[in-house]
Amino acid sequence: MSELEQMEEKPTQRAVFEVIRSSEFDPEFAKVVASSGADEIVQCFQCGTCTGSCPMGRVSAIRTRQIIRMAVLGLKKVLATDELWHCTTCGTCYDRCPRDLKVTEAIVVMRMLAVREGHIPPNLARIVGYVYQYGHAVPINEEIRNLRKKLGLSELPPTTHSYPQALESVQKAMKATSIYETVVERGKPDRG
Amino acid sequence: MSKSGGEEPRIGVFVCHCGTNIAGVVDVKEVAEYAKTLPNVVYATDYVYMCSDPGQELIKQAIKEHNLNRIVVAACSPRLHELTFRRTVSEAGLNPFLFEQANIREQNSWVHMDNPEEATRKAKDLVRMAVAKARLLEPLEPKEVPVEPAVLVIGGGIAGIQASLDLANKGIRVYLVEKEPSIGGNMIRLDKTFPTLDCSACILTPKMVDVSRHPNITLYAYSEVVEVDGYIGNFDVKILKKPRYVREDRCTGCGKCAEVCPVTVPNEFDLGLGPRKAIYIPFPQAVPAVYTIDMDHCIKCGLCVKACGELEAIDFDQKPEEVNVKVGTIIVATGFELFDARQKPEYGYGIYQNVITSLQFERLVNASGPTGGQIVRPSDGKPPKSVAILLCVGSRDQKALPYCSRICCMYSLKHAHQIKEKIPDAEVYILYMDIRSFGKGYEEFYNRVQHEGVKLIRGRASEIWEDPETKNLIVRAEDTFLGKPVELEVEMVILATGVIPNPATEPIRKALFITQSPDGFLLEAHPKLNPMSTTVDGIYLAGMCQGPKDIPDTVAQASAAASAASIPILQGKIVIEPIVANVDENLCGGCGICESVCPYGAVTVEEVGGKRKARVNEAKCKGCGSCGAACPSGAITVLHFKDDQILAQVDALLTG
Amino acid sequence: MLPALRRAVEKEQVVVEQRMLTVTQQLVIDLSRCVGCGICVLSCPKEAITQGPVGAAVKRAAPVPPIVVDESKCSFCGVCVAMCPFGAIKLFINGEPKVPIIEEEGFPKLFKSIEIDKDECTVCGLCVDVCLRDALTRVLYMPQVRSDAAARVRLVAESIKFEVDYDKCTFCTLCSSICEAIEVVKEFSSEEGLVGKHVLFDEEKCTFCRTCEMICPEGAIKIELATRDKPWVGEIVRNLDECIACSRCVVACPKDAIRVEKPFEGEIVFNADKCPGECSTCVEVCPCGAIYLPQPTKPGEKVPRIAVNQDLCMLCGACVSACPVEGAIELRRKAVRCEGPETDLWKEVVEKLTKPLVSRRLG
Amino acid sequence: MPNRYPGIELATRIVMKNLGIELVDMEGASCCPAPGAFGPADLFTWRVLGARNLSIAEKKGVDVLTVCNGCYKTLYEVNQDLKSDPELRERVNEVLRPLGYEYNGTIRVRHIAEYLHRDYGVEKLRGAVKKPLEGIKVAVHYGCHLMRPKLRRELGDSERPHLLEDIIEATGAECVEYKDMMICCGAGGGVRSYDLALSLTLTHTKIKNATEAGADCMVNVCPFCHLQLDRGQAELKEQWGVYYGLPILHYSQLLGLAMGIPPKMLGFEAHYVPVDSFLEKLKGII
Repeated sequence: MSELEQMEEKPTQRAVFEVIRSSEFDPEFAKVVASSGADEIVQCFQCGTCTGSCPMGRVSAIRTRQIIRMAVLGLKKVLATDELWHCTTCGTCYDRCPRDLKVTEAIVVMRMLAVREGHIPPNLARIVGYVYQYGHAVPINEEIRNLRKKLGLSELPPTTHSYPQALESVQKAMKATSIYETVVERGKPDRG
Repeated sequence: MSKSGGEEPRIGVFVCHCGTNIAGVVDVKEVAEYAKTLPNVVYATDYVYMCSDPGQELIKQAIKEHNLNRIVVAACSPRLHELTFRRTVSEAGLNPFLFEQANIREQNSWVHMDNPEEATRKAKDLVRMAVAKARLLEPLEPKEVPVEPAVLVIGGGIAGIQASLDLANKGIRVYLVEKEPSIGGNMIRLDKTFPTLDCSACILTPKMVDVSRHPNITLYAYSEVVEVDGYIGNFDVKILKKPRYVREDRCTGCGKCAEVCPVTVPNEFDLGLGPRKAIYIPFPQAVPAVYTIDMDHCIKCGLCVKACGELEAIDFDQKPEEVNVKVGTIIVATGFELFDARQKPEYGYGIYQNVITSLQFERLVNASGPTGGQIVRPSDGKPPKSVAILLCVGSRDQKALPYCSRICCMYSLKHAHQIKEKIPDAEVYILYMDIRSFGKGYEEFYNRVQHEGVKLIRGRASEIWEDPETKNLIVRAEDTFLGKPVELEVEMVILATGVIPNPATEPIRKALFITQSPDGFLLEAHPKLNPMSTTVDGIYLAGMCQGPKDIPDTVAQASAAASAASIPILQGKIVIEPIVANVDENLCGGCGICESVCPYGAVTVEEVGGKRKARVNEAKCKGCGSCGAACPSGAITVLHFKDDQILAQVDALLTG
Repeated sequence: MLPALRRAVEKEQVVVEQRMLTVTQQLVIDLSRCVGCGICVLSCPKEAITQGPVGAAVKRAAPVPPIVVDESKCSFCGVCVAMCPFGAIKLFINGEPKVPIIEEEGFPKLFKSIEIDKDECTVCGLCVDVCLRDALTRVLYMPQVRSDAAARVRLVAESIKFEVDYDKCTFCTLCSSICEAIEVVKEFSSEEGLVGKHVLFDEEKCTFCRTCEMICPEGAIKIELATRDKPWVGEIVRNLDECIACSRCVVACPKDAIRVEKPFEGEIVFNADKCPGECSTCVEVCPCGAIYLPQPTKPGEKVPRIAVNQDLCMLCGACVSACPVEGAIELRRKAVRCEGPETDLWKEVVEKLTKPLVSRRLG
Repeated sequence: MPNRYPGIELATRIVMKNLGIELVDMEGASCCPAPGAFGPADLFTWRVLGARNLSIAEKKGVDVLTVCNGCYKTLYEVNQDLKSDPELRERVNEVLRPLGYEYNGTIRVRHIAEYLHRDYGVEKLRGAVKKPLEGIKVAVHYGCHLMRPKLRRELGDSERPHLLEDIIEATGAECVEYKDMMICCGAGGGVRSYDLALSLTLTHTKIKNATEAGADCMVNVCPFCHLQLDRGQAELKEQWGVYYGLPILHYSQLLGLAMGIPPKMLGFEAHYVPVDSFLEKLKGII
C-alpha cells in the first residue's frame, strides 16, 4: 500500500487532502467581519508578520495569518476552531502589520461572531455570569475580605460590591443588550 | 457687450456622438436641434466623430458656407481635443480662440449613463452655456519668446550625468550642479550591478571622466541651486558654491594633505564603515579630484597647509561663492536616500551591531571599500557564516512607505550571490513577501541565485533579537508556505531598506514650482505619455527623484529628459499660450494678494510710476485664475476666462 | 550601527569612543587624575568639552566627571591630551596610545621639567615624600646592605689597600684563619725547605674590619681605605608624565638641588575678604595642595580666611572652577610654555588660556 | 481596582497620598469590563458597561486613573470610540439613560504609569524617593495593553519603549534587559481561563528569561499580569515541576518601598511567590 493510500485509509489523516471548495466561501461572513470593525482585512497580503510576531504562535497551533485568510475568503468554519481562542490580544501583530490591519480587533470580532453562532467557551460564559451576578469578573471572596481587613482597607471595595443599586443597573444594562440572551442565559448550565 | 471685430456673432454648434459614448446616452439630434434655437446660432449639426478628419472637414465647410465667426463643439473634455479643434478653426481662417468646447462626455454621458433624459437636458444646458460664452469670445494672439541655449542639470548621479552628456553631445551648453564634493551619486557607491554583475564604478567612472572633460559641460560640484527665476526659455539660476577651503584651480589631488591630517572621522561615502580625514576626497576616483575640508571636524592645525607647500591650495578663508547662469530648460535629477531603518525598531538597526543596511553592505563588499571587499560583520570583524537578508524594510508598509521601492528584490538577490561567492559555505536566507524580478534578465538571475543554494523564505520578518553573548541575531518570521513560525539564528542581518526622495530635493522643488505625488516623489506631467516632464514648461525629471527605479530605467529616463529638454533649445523659440492673467492697472491697488496666491510665481508687485502695481509674467502664467479670484478690486482677469464671459455662462445656466 | 559613538563611565574612567569597521578611536579620561581645572575645556578646538561639577558640587555616590566631552563634536584630535597638565586624558587608536597631531608635529606638548642636580642631591628622598603623584621615585642601588658588611664597605670605598711586610711575615696563617678574604700560600721545595710564599687578598671579600691588622703577631699587615668623595648609593628618578609641576619637591629639598619649570607663568589671587569661609572646596580640589586655611598663631590674631602658597600653585585653575563665590579667586595666566612647534593652533590655545579667569557664582 | 491583590490597592493609595495626589473613589463602579475575557461576548455590552463606569467619573468631574492594563484598554478605548463616534455614543446612552447614567465624553483616562511619567514627571518622582533601591535589578514587564495597539495610544513606540524604565529607574533600581521582554504574560484575551496550561508556556518563557538575565524581581503595572506572573509560578511548580521563585511586584509596591513605606503596609502577604528574600536584599536600604 502506498503512503498516500495508507493516509487515505486513516480517516483522521484525511483532512490533509481536504479540498476547499468555492461553495464554502460565504461572502456574507467576510462582510460581517469587516462591518464589525475589521474593515481592512481584505487588504491582507499574507506576509506572515502577524504569525511571526505572535508569542502564542510559538507554543500553540494559532496561525494569525491563516485566521485572517479564512475570514477574507469567507470560510466560516474558522469560528469553530479552538485556535481562535488562543490569542492573548497582546497586539504585537496589530502594531507590526504593514497593511495597517487591526489584526487583534479582527480576532475579537470573530470571537464575538463565534459566540453568536453558539461557540461559547465555558470560561467566557462563567466570566460574563460573574459580571452579571456580582458586577465583577473577579468577585471578592472570603479570603480576600479577610486580607482587606487585615491590611486596614474597607472590607468591601467601593464598587458594585458595596452598592447593590449599582449592581442592579449593571444587570439591567446587560439585559438591555443581546448578551443576556446569547451568553448569560445560554451559558448558565456551564456555571458550576 | 463686447464684440470682436465689430461683427455680430454667427455661431456654429457641432454635437459629437463619440460613437456611442455620448450618443448612447444623450439624444444628440435633440441637442443639435435645441442649439439652433439659441441666440446668434446660425448653424447646428451632429456627427459621429467630430475629431475625425471628415468631422473636422465638416466644421471647416460650415464656417465657409454659413460665414460662421464663433464655433462651439459639444464633445469630450477640452483636455483631449481643444487643440485639435483650435487648429481646425484656424485652418478655416478664424482666430483659434474664437472656439469653445462643451464637455458632454466626461461630465455628462459617462456620469449619467442610467438617466438619458436628464443627461440630454444637461447637455443642452452645457451647450447653452458654451454658446453664451462664445458670443463674448475675443481673438487672442500667442506670443513667441527666444530660448537661452543652455540647460541646467541638478544632481550629479547617474541620471544627471547621462542627461548632461546627451545634451552636451548635441552641442548644448550644460551646467551640472552637484551638492556633494564629487559627482557619482549613489551608483558610485555600489559594488556590482544586477543582473549582469558589471562593476558599478567601472561602468560609471568613464562617464564621470567624460563629464569633467567635456567642453560643453560646466561642472559645479559641492554647489547648490539656491534660486530659480524666470520661465521656459529664460531661467535665471543662482548657484551657491560651498567653500571647500581648497582652491579648485590649485589642488592637484595629490593627497599629501590628507596623509598628515591628524583628524580621522567616519567617511559618509562609506556610510560610516570606514574612516577619512578632515581634509578628504570621498573616494579615489572622485570628479573633480579636489580635496575638501570638513570644517565640522577640522581643527585648523595647519599641517595640511605645510604639506601642500608651494601649491598653496589650502585657503581657510574661502567664502561661499555665488554664480549666476541663464538657461532655457532645467532637468531635475536629485535622486534618493535610504529609508531610515531605525523607524522599524523591531529590527534593532542602530542597536544591534550586526544589523546593517544594504547600502552599507555595498561598501563592505566593494573592493575599494573599508575592508577591501572582505565581508565581515561589525561586532568582531569576522566573516559571517550565516546571513539573513530582510526585504521590504520600510517598503510596502502602511506604517512607513506605502510603495514598492522596486530595486530591493534584485539587489538583495545580488547580495545573496555575492555572499555565496565570497563565503561559499555561508548560509544565506532571504525573507521576502514577493520577489519582483521585473526586468530583462532579472528572472534568470533569480533562478541562478536559487541554484547557488540561497534559501528563500516567503514571509516578512517580524522581529530580531540579539544574543548578547555571541552577538548573533535571531530572526523571527513565518514561513507562510509551511504555515509555521521560523526562527533563524544568523551572524549578520542585512536590511533591504526602501528608498525615499532625497530630502534635499524639497527646496529645489519649491523654487521650481513643481509638484510631488502623495509618495513624495516629484510628479510627472503624465504617468504614461510624459513621464520625464513636469507640469511646469521647460522643467524635466530624470531618475529616482520621480520614483523608485533601477539603473537601466534611470538612464533611459535621463536620455528621454535630455531629449525633451533639448527640443525648445533646438527650436530656438517657444510659443506661449495667450490664456494668461491680465492686470487693469487703473483698478490695481498693489496689495500683493495675487503675488501670494500665485502657485507659479508669475505675479509680482512692482513699482510703476511711483505706485505699486501687479505685473504678470506671461511666460510663467498658466492661466489658472487664482489671482483673479483672490483680487479684492477685480483688477485681474484671465484672458479667455474674463468675468463677463464667465458671468454670461452662469446667466445662461440659470436662465435655461 | 556604524559609525558608533559612545560615551560611558567605566570604573574610574570616562570612555568616549568612535567606532568604525576598521578604526576605533577612544578618548579616555582618567577620573582619578582629572581635577576639573578646565584647561582642556579652553583648549579644545571644537569646543567639544564642557565643565562639569567640580568640588563641593559633587556629592554623589557614583563618580560625576568634572569635564564632559560631547562625543558628537569631538574630532579626536588629541589637543586636550597634549594640554592636560595632569596626564588625565589619553587617546587610543585601535587600542594603541597615539596622538597623531603631536607625531605629525602639528601641535606641541605642554612644557614642564624637573631637574635634579646630582652633585647636590643626597638622595634623601624628602622630595619623594612630598610629591603628590608618582613623579619622583628614589632608586637605591644596594637596598639590602644591612647584613652584608662587605657590600657596606664597597658603598663608600674607592679601593682598599692591603699591604704585607714580607720582612716581618712569618706566614703563620693567623690572618687567613679568621678572614675569608685572605689566603696564605705556602710552598715547599727540596732546596729551601718549607717557605712562605704569598699572602693573597681578595678585595671583594674584605669588610674593612681590620682584625687581620690587629691579630698579626708581627705587625706585618697594614690596611688602608681610600674612600669615595660621596657615597653614590642611589638616585631620584623622574617621571614627567606624572609630574604636575607643583614644586613641592623644590620647596622640600634641603640641598636646593631640584629645579621645576612650570608650564604656566602668571599669578593667582585670592580675595580672602570675599571668601565666606567654612567651605574649603578650593582646598579640596587643589591638586598641588597650594591652598590652605591660615591658623592664628596666638589667640585673637586676625588671619585671612583663605590663602595660597604661590610657589606651590601651578596655575591650573581648578580652584576657580570649584569656587562658588563670585570673584573670590582670580587666575591670571601670562604665558604658556611648550615643547615642540609653536603652531598657529597653539597660539590660539595660548590666547584662550591667558585670558583672566574669575570664579563665578554657581548655577 | 484589583480585587485579587488588595495589597496593590493599598500600596497605590498610600503612594499617591504621599505624592500629594488625591484619589477619588468611583462608588458603584463595576468590572471595567475585562477587554479580552468579556469583550468578545458582546462588544456593544462591553462598551455600555465601560461607558457606565466612565460616566461615574464624569459625574464627579475627575479623570480616570487605572492601575491595570486591562482596565486601561477598556476604559481608554471605549472613551476613544465613543468620543469619535456620535452614533455609537447615542446607542450606548439609549441603554444607560433609563438607568440613570449618561456618557458625555468629558474626561480622560490615564494609566498610573503614564500619569507618573507624563503628568507628575520623572524628575519629581526621583525627588520623592527617599530610599533609592540601588543595586536592585528589575526585569520590566510592560504587559500588552498599556502600549499596544500603538495606533490607539499616545505613548509612542511599543517595540522598545522606555516609559516604565524611566519611572523604575527613578526609584534607583536598575532595569535589566532580557530576551522576549515585550511578550505577553500569557494570561490576556481570556487565555488564562480558556487554557491555563497554554497560558503558562508564555509565563514560563518570561520568568525563565528574566531569571537568567539576573533579575531580582519583576515589576508590572497590571494586576492581571501580576496574577499570571506570581500565581503562575506556583502553577508552573505544580504542573511542570519547575520553580523560579522570582518575586513579582506591582509598580506601586516598588515605588512604595523606595519611598520608605514599610513592606507590611504594601500587602505582600497575598503573593504566591514569597518576597522575603527580596526584602532581605533591601535590608541595608529600607
